[in-house]
Amino acid sequence: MAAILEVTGLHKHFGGVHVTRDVNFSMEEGEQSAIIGPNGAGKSTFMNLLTGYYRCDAGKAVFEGQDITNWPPHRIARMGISRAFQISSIFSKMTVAENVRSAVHAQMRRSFSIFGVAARIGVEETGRVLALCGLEGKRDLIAGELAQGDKKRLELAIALAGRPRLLFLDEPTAGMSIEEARSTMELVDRLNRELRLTVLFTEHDMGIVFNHARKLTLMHRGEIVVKGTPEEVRANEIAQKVYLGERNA
Amino acid sequence: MSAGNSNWWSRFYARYGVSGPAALIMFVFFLLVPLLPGEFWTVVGTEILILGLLAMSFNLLYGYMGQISFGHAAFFGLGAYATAMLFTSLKTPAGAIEIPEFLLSLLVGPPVAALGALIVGFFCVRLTGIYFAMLSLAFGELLFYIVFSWYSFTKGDDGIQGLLPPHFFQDASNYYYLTLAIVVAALLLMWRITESPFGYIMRTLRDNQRRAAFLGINVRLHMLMNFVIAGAFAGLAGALWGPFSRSVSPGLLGWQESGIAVFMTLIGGAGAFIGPIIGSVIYTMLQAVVKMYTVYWPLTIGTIILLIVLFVPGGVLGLVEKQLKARQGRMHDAGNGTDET
Amino acid sequence: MDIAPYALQLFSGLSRAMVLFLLSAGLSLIFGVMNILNFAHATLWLLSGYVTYSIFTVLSQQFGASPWMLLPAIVCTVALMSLFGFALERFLIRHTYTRELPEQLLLTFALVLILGDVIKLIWGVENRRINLGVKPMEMLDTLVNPYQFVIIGTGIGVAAGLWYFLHRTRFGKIVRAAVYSRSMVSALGIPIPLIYSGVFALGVGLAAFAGGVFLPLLPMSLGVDHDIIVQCFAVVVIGGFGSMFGTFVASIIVGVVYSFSILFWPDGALAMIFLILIAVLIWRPWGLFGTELRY
Amino acid sequence: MKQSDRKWDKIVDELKLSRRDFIFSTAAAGVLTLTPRFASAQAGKPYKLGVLLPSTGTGANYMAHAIKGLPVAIAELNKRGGLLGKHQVQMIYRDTETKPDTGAREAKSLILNDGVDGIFGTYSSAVALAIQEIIHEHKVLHFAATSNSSKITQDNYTPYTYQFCPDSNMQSGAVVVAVAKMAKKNGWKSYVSMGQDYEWGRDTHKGFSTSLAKVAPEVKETRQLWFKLGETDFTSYITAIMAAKPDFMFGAIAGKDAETFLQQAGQMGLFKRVPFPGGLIAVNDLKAQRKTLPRGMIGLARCPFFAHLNEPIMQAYIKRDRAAFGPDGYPDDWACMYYDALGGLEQGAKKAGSISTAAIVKALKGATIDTCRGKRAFRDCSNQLEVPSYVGEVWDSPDYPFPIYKPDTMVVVEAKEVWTPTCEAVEKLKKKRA
Repeated sequence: MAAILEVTGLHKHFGGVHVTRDVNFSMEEGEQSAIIGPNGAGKSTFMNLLTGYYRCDAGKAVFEGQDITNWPPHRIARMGISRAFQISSIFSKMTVAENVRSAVHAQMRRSFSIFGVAARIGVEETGRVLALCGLEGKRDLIAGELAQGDKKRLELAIALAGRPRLLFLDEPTAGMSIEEARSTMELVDRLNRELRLTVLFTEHDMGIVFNHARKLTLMHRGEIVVKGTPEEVRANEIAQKVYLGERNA
Repeated sequence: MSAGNSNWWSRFYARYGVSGPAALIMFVFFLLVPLLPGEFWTVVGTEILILGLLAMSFNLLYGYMGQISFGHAAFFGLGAYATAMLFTSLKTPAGAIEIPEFLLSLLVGPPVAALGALIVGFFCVRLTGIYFAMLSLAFGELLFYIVFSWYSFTKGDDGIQGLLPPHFFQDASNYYYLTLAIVVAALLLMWRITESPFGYIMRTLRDNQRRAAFLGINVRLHMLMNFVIAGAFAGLAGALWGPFSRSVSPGLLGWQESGIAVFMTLIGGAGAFIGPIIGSVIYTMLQAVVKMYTVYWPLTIGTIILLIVLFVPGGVLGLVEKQLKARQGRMHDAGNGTDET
Repeated sequence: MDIAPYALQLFSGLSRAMVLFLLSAGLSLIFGVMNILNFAHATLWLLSGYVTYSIFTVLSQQFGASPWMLLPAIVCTVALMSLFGFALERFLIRHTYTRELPEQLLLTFALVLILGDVIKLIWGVENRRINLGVKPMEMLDTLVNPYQFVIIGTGIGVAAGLWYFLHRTRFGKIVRAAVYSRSMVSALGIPIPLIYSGVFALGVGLAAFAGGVFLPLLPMSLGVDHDIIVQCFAVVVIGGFGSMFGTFVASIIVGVVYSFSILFWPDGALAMIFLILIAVLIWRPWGLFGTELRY
Repeated sequence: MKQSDRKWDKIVDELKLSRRDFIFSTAAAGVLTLTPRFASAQAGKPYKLGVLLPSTGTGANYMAHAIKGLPVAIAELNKRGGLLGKHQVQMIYRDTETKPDTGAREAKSLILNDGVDGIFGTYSSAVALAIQEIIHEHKVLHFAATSNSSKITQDNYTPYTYQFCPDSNMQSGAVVVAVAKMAKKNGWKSYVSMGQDYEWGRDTHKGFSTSLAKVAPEVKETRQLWFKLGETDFTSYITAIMAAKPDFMFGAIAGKDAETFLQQAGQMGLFKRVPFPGGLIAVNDLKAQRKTLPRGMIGLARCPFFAHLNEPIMQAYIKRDRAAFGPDGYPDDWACMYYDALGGLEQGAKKAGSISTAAIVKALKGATIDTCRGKRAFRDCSNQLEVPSYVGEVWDSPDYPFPIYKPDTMVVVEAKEVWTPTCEAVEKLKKKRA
């Protein structure tokens, strides 16, 4: 099966500090995998590089055969790459429905429409995404006033409204209750299964990682240490030393 | 009866927020202004409308896009000068102007201002926050300086006089109704824009630019478009100002004039669509009255702004809205919340 | 080629630069630490000039006229205005830290209007000036005002003093740390509010000092503050937010460029300043010596 | 200054104004919005007079004396019964802030809300031009006495405006007369010009350089310097002037900028190297800079009291103002010209036998009136009062606590020598008014 994302030799440094170093990485369509690693390993930087938030110093990223290296975020997003942030990054003064609706408008390329009536465009799609994320009951609440777990779900909803083919999730369950985390990850699984959405997420909770990722990538000090199935990673000696060992001991 | 009434009211309120009823009340009030005794309040009313339109256009940047421009009056001034120059060249040899030519000269203000906004905005939209404010201030001052110094073209510090509208519009009431019609049309258009997908994209930029970019929004291009739209409306206000004041001068482009738009917006409330107009009503009326009694107008308005910043952060409409929400919350427990705010 | 005119223009440019630096130093400090752009800075400076004038006049009446009376007058003014600055921060500015940027700007803008009228109420519209009786002195085949050496010396002295304060004293180091990370400073157990009050008082004190130092050169008159604050903003922005060194360098750039513009393109002297400002904002919005991280 | 303030308090008490009213409307600035409270025996309809002068902006310090002096002059007029002996004059003061828009707005407010019959003002020419549009439209009498751009009476002519001040061309013409003489005497060949970068500065400079080129073509201008209004640091300009080593300099500088420039240039010894003939040095400058003004400097004035000490009207002004504002309270040029405007109003009403604007405008057309500068006529075609300009040498007089112009060398340049020579030329300049 063809790789949906192909990253080669990705390099980024801030001042003298190398935050990612010669990263080679690929994902196949329909894959659901996780990046793990201790704090400061370069996971978030890696996502920021792939979504255009940072410019990389060297290397190449190819998505669906298109070289997207150093494209601005909005063009990458339009290619079908979406992301949800670790610290929920929503439009806090707008209502939940407006948050999702605007994301839908962006996806529909209606963002420049100045004479259309926002409340009548993309209504169905908005409703569907809200329902999918279990936010229907909260559609008229101001986003900034939601509980932490709801904010994360809205974060996910906004990302999904873009109808992505590749979805990055940065710690999707941080700040959620166990119950919320479970239902959120079930949703992710469903999207992956039913829509063949390619998902890459980072996570601290090893239980979630091993239950929901079919492939794991371990990063440490900006470099990829191990790549493989959960079992392979679990068995890896370096992995145990740098990360798993400390955690699961 | 009363239940139906409250139902109608809550639906109306849900659709338009506090702006709806406020706009209705004000519209009726504005229609009646020329019936007040004496021409004076009609003149003040015209000023309220024109400066209100300027403040409304400023609020497209501030309230909807989240950026504060201290150079917004530059586009007000550009519009005023464009109109004034065309006006002057369309005058008959006898020094008068006919109605069609007059209306034509009004039309030239918005596009010229929009062109200026396109050039200035191209640079400004690269920045946000304090940097946006500073760059807009620097450009505004530069434009002021150009108009001030380019004597052969703009008549420099002298300004341009003799902008006496056609005979029909010399009557204060007629000019007032002309202004009212244009401003109401502009506000309806603005309402349409703020309720469009584009308007909501602006709100996303206000709340979180980075997030918006990851939705596929070209942040700078959208900001630029909004900057140009706001500039065009400011230019329209400027176009109306010249014939109202019978003259234009470079001060119209200065940062202190921009400050007035900021004041009005803040007093009325940036959160509600109609807030800046309410601000204009309060600011302009206060100015007209206070100046009759004392030269210490800066002290008066300064103190008012101080109190508003400290105690009424949402402006007057923000306060009203808060009160209404609290009452509504007490009346119905849950159920139909508001769609728009 | 006769070099003297250029040397002279450089000298007057430096004098202008130090005037700008003295005025902008407090503005830059307050902005760097507190992230507040104080529109009222020049108005506080103007108020200080009037206060120095009044104290100087009273002292001269009490103890006989002497140019040296200016020194105690400046000391008193700086003390009074610093206290005033402390109170301003405590009772007004403090309430806007959690607010949005425009509201902070408007609060200080309201102060411009209020203080301007307060000056008018107390001192009236007539200009206030003092005469130290300084005689011009010969330099490079022309005459200069010896007081300009005082201005240049004071500017460099204040720059050195601020450098010493920010890099060698405990409070100064804390202030510098606060520029980069508020959370770090509060984690050290130092009360941030106190630092803010202190920094604001210090900034206003610097403005007061500048007001006193310029009094012999410039008649104090209403409205000067409006004209000068925009130039101060330009200096602070060009130098870089939070960088005192940047403010110093930017003052010299603006002062010298202005001075030479007068020689070569007098009509465009002020436009030059705005062009530099616009270029810097487009090319390096965080300023020549500012920190990109805060942008 | 302190003393005069105290005297002023006394005046106010005498005017039977309550202290609270005074504070409210004027405070220490002596800025007035007041109506006199004398009940007249045979009271006719009161005459409402709007006064539009800045108490904010560059011109505020120049206008301070006129603003506090006019109510005193009006009170005196009202004691005599007012206009035509029966119409009390009510003064309504508004601040123009030296901004054309504010000026236009306040003019409208005065006309439409307060219903004034006439307006005095203002300082800035740009504001005056903006106000003229309003007064012409509403047919309100307008007496100008400070703003002196020649456009006010020529390009922007309206029959409702009367000018009590020599216009900018007349003033620079007067300087040219003096400078040409001095250039011949001293063999001057080159000069540097410096001016405020706005209409009045440019206009004045143009008037000077074109007429000097005609009178003394051998004198060349080697450099022009323009500075923005409100400049606070002239050091770089002064070094640039010195570097050019001209024989003399010409300046078009007024208001607080003039004060700043003279102070800084004096301290830098500019005038020891470069004579500065013909800069505006009005009585208020002589008073405010009594210690620092270089003696022997050649200044230009518009209506200095010491030039007309023999005129009974001038004597009356001086007496009244010194009584009101203390021994130092000599009226400055600006105050004198506004008093003349008030006198003009009184005489105009008398000639017309009415206080209606139409009647007064008609009666004053080409009329001769008594002023503190003697009997003067209005020019038919422009309503410009035929007043002279004064060029003289700053000199310590034994009679005053401040310097004046040296009487034996003072040149009084009459209007006819320097104004736009013919009425045809003036007519050509007038724009069409609808």
